[in-house]
Amino acid sequence: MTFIPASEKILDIGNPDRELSYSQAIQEAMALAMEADPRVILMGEDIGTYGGAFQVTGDLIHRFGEDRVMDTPISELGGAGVAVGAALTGLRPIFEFQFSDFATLAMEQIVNQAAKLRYMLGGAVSVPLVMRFPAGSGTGAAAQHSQSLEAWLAHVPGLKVVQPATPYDAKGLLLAAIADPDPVMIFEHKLLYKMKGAVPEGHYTVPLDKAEIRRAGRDLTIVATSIMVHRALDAAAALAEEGIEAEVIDLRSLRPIDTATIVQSVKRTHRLLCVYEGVKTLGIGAEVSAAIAESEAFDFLDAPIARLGGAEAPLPYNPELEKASVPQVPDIIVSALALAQGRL
Amino acid sequence: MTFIPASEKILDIGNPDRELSYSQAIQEAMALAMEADPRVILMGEDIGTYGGAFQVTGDLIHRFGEDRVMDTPISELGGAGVAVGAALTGLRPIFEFQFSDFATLAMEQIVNQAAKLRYMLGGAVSVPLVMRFPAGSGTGAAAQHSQSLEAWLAHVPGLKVVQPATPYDAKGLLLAAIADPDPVMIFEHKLLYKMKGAVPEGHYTVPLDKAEIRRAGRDLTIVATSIMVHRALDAAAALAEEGIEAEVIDLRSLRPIDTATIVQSVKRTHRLLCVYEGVKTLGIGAEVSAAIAESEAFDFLDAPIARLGGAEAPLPYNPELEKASVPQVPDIIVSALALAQGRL
Amino acid sequence: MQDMVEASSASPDIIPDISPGLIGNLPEIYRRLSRPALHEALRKMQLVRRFEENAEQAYMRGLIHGTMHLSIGQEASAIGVCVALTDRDYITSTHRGHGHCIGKGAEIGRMFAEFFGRETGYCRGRGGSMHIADPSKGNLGANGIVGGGIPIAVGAALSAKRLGTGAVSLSFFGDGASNEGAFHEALNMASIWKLPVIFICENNQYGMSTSTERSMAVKNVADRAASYGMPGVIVDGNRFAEVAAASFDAVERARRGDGPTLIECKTYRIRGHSRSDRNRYRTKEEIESWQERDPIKLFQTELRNYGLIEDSEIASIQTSVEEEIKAGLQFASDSPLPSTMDVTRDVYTSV
Amino acid sequence: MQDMVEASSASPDIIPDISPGLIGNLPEIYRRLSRPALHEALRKMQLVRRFEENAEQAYMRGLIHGTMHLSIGQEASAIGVCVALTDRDYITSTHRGHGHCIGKGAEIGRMFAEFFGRETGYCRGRGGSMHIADPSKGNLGANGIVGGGIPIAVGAALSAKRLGTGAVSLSFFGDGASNEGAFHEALNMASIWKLPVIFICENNQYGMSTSTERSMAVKNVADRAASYGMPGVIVDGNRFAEVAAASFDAVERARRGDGPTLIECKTYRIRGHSRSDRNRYRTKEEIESWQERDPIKLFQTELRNYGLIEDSEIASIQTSVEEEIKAGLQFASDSPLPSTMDVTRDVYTSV
Ligand SMILES: Cc1ncc(C[n+]2csc(CCOP(=O)(O)OP(=O)(O)O)c2C)c(N)n1
Ligand SMILES: Cc1ncc(C[n+]2csc(CCOP(=O)(O)OP(=O)(O)O)c2C)c(N)n1
Ligand SMILES: [Mg+2]
Ligand SMILES: [Mg+2]
Repeated sequence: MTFIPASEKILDIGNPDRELSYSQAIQEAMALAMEADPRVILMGEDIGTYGGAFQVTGDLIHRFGEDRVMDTPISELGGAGVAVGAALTGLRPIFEFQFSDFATLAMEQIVNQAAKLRYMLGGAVSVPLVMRFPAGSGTGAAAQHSQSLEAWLAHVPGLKVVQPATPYDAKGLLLAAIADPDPVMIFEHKLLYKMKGAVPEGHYTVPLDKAEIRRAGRDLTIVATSIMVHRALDAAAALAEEGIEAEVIDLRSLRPIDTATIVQSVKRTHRLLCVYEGVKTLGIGAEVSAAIAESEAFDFLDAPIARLGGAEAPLPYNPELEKASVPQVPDIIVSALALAQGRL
Repeated sequence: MTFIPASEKILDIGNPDRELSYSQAIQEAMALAMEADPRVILMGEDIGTYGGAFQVTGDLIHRFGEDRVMDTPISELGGAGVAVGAALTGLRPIFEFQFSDFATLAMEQIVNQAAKLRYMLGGAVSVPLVMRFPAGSGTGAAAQHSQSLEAWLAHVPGLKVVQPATPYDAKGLLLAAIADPDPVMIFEHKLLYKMKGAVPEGHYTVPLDKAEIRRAGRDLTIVATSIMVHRALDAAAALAEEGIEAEVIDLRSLRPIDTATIVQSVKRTHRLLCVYEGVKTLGIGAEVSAAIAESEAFDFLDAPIARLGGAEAPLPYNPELEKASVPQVPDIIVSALALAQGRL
Repeated sequence: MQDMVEASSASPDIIPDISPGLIGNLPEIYRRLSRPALHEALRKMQLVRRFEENAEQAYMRGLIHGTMHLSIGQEASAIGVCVALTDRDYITSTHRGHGHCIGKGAEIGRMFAEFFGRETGYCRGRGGSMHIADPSKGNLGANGIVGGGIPIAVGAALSAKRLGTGAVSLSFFGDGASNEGAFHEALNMASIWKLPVIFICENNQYGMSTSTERSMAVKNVADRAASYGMPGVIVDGNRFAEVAAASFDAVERARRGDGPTLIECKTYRIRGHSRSDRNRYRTKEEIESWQERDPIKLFQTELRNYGLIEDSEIASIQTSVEEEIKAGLQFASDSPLPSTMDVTRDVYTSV
Repeated sequence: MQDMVEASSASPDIIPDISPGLIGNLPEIYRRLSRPALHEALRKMQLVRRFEENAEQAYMRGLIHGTMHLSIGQEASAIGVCVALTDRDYITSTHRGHGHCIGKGAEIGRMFAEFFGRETGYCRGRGGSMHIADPSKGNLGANGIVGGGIPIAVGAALSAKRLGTGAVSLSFFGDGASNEGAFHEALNMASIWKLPVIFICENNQYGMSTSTERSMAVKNVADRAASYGMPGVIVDGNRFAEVAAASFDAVERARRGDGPTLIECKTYRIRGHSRSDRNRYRTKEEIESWQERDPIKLFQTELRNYGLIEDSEIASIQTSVEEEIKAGLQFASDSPLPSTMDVTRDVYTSV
């Protein structure tokens, strides 16, 4: 997979020549926050000496010590609960799930406690907690290590949910999340960890509630999330050669969804395709589609709203089956062509 | 809340005079299945002597003994896992969560194990497991006892998910679920437990994958789930007095969704309103809307697809706030009127 | 008085009359706590009892809705534990949390207001009984999820340790909760990290309808402390003095940096689990036998026997409790209801 | 041989040469198992070792993708446990489950085929190493979720008890898994219901990079059995005989209806946690010291010393293992790949 340069805005900020990988960008955000604020601590399984299953925390333990880079036992529910309690009482924990799939063990603390405590207590507390979820398929790790469950958390009021697609956003969203007083869930894509991109030095934030137009186009709007942003951009490049100009929007924020940006785009392009890796049914594209179908943009639609999501099946081990289970560039091209038909 | 008679089909079957409550209907289904098949067992917290938090299992322990009506310790994750293991090896467990909210503790076993085992093992096993989730608000039990999380499970391939709205369906869907070789998740609504309706004696099943038209109408289609079916029917009756004929579809099956029935309806009515209790964003109505917006019915739509879902907030304790958090009959009337405007 | 002495010879549970010459046998806890502090503890136990009895009545009269779990019979563990804490210490509580809340210093009026769903309630009417809290006094809240508060208390202890505040954190939970995975994971982490946290199991013999005999294969929840290399202490949960003594020890140990303690208070819930309980799983005799060991009466008698309270003082405590309850109820009913416009208020801190 | 005797006097871990006159000291397990059965056990241990070494090579050559967890060094616990089981008994296994799978009677060819993602694999190429299973032999599957298989095994034991099949169920898991809530909940239920289930903790000292010293406050996982009122047995997990003896005892106890047992096998994983492990959390010396206690060598020596195997028999076992591996690899590479048309096949039983 090649990195498709992001919007101008991104290249504008900071030292434009410096490139970091997505995982380095995340690590840098954590290091900056930890330097600036002693309340920031990291928790997770094997994030210390091991450096994290995906080497995201890397050597941070050597800089900040094991009091601030805490290896937890294999106890996702309890660990998440400890993070909630710590956030309630003055710390600013960043909790790493080793794989997002293991968050299934901790939904109680995330959904019943972290998301609701402020509301249940009438605003008397807040829970400044960040959770990081390495998600997605493509590593051959099969059904219990490859899920994309972000739609679950985007269904839960009280949480904020983001999905960075670039190293720039990975850093900026994480810094914004750490500064935020409420629980922010960050879904990272395992296949993106090694992707490089421009990342300014120093502190900057990316808003937690804004989509980003990654490529402008007039013929159809493709709303994509996470790794699908890159596949959509690749598809858009190919479509351009066919004379079809796709506008590619990186949804980026899943709760709240930046409906305004999509509405504006669809009003111009009249066609909408949603591309996401999670299971198609009730994946994030369902909400994007429904939000547009109920909006003022409805009257501008010239074609059904198309969706490309993950297969209605667990993720398989065999690499060819695995690839066939989630949208690939050719799938996006085919769908976009079908959708833009009237435009040719 | 009064029971609105369901479709003709329902009143046709069995002794039409016999009425049971929704909870009695569920209990009867369990008793029938247990009599017919010694492999059927019940598991859950306080389902024995106590009869279940909502008295759904009632006195079954006296008929079937504590070997078949098993009180578990307060161990939702482990309990669900035991049920999965039992289902894998010859039993047919029916597992009751005391409140659907506590399923947040058991998502690992439900989603990573029950839903995926057959697939992960290449079809070598199946998991004939039924889980029952008392869900929904309206009891003043606040944020951690009032959620409607059915959309989460409807997002998960490998599960089947249903939501009975009537005593008839509560029994028939449960009997179908018990007979099914795969894991079936049944979301029951706490406020419906006492609702009475016609329930045939003896064994019958309701298909796990079909929606049901509860009222025919030409002006708009209302797709509703669970208790919202009744509110939609009440609203439809009021709308009829205004000269608007709403078709009310009880979605009933959330995974898979019976898109065909909705498509047919929308092709006739040209307008769609989805009403559900779960949080609006990424609730079941998002999928219904998206499924229609991508279908052939799109071209028949004369208005945006409207959705009425739960508030973007945890459920509050105060009864007035609680009511204001989920769609009520007047809300449905207002939305339907707005949608049908062009028809008046 | 004479009655008491007679009863005591029949049952070892009743403290014998203490003559002044025996004052040297005064349990250490009665020396550690001042006379006014002991009177305040007794007053708090009364307050919990009367608060719940009044809440129960209001519930039956339809003034309170939803669900409610009463701790009548368990007042000694709530108050006996909380006397060992200061305002900067944290607690996490349970669905049966009224006593903990009062023990941690909450105002009766704001508690009633919460039950009545008012804006002046501790949760602005959003939480109700099951989420009653007072973060200003370190009470991080009751919890609707059995076991849900245990890891949260460990997290508060982590904060205290990292931020060096000197605070300790304490988690109340029931016997039933000790069968949750959260209990296991939380106690393990507390122990390996030597956190200043105390685990208080209020073993009232049942998790809803399920007795400990049917839900665990060991006799005591405290036996489970051994799995985490922490002390497991068993106390008579109906005796204020025993509970308080063990709590002070555990709090000191935690503040010293020696790590967590699990204390099991053996007690009994006199009322049903919640209002819908038909008490089918236990006998009237069992309930009555525990009623004879009423923790308030036991404490009162003990204080009296040790010469630490006068009958007139007991009477004036009762009066002050009734006044506080009355004023609290009044405050609650006078308080404004939330507006339905505010349904999505306080979901997020900003916006 | 002389070397061995000398070594044994230096280290108590090496069995001394046994002269025929000492045969009365033969451990009971060597009488319970026939000579062919012991040879078969040794063969299985070799097979596990060589299977994994070959899988490792294939992985490095890019023939296998994804992730893989090798159990090299832990063969005695896998095979020592499984000799106590019959085909109708159940096991649930872990991410490190190749040994359990072979112990429970799986075919090498279908295992390799699974790793190669083929239709003939045990999971038709859908599961890979982390989900390797053979339900036809009672192996309900490896599991990608640490601790995920423990309650499932309890469920299988519940089936066995209710259906009266006489089967027992057995769950393998690691030291790290014993910190999961699922462990706690499952052991508790197994015990209160007296189910025929055996919990095998393969304590290889680390959960990924986290040593047991850092993840638990007790020395032994077996110490936790006390929380559930069940026996906790500790064995040298690198000694086949010790593992097998404890397993037979636990299986008998379970079949008798006396309930569950927790057996902790102290062992060591020689390879990294998975292919990405840089072994930063442990020393070379530690690894080497355990390599000296290679369970296959220990077992071989012990059998030889007790006169239960000839060198020629050892050689022929080695030959048969190599042939089986070779044939298995061949079968796997010759097998067809799944069709991408079948992505949603086997999600549901019907349809
Ligand atoms: C996770 C979870 N499971 C089940 C329940 C329902 N429930 C509420 S209280 C209770 C009993 C709790 O028993 P115990 O911990 O002993 O506390 P007690 O009620 O006896 O004070 C149950 C089962 C719940 N609220 N949360
Ligand atoms: C619930 C869960 N948490 C974390 C992981 C990641 N993980 C896989 S294996 C492992 C270590 C397990 O340790 P242990 O139980 O001792 O087994 P071992 O690997 O040593 O055989 C971890 C943390 C996982 N697969 N599942
Ligand atoms: Mg209890
Ligand atoms: Mg280990």
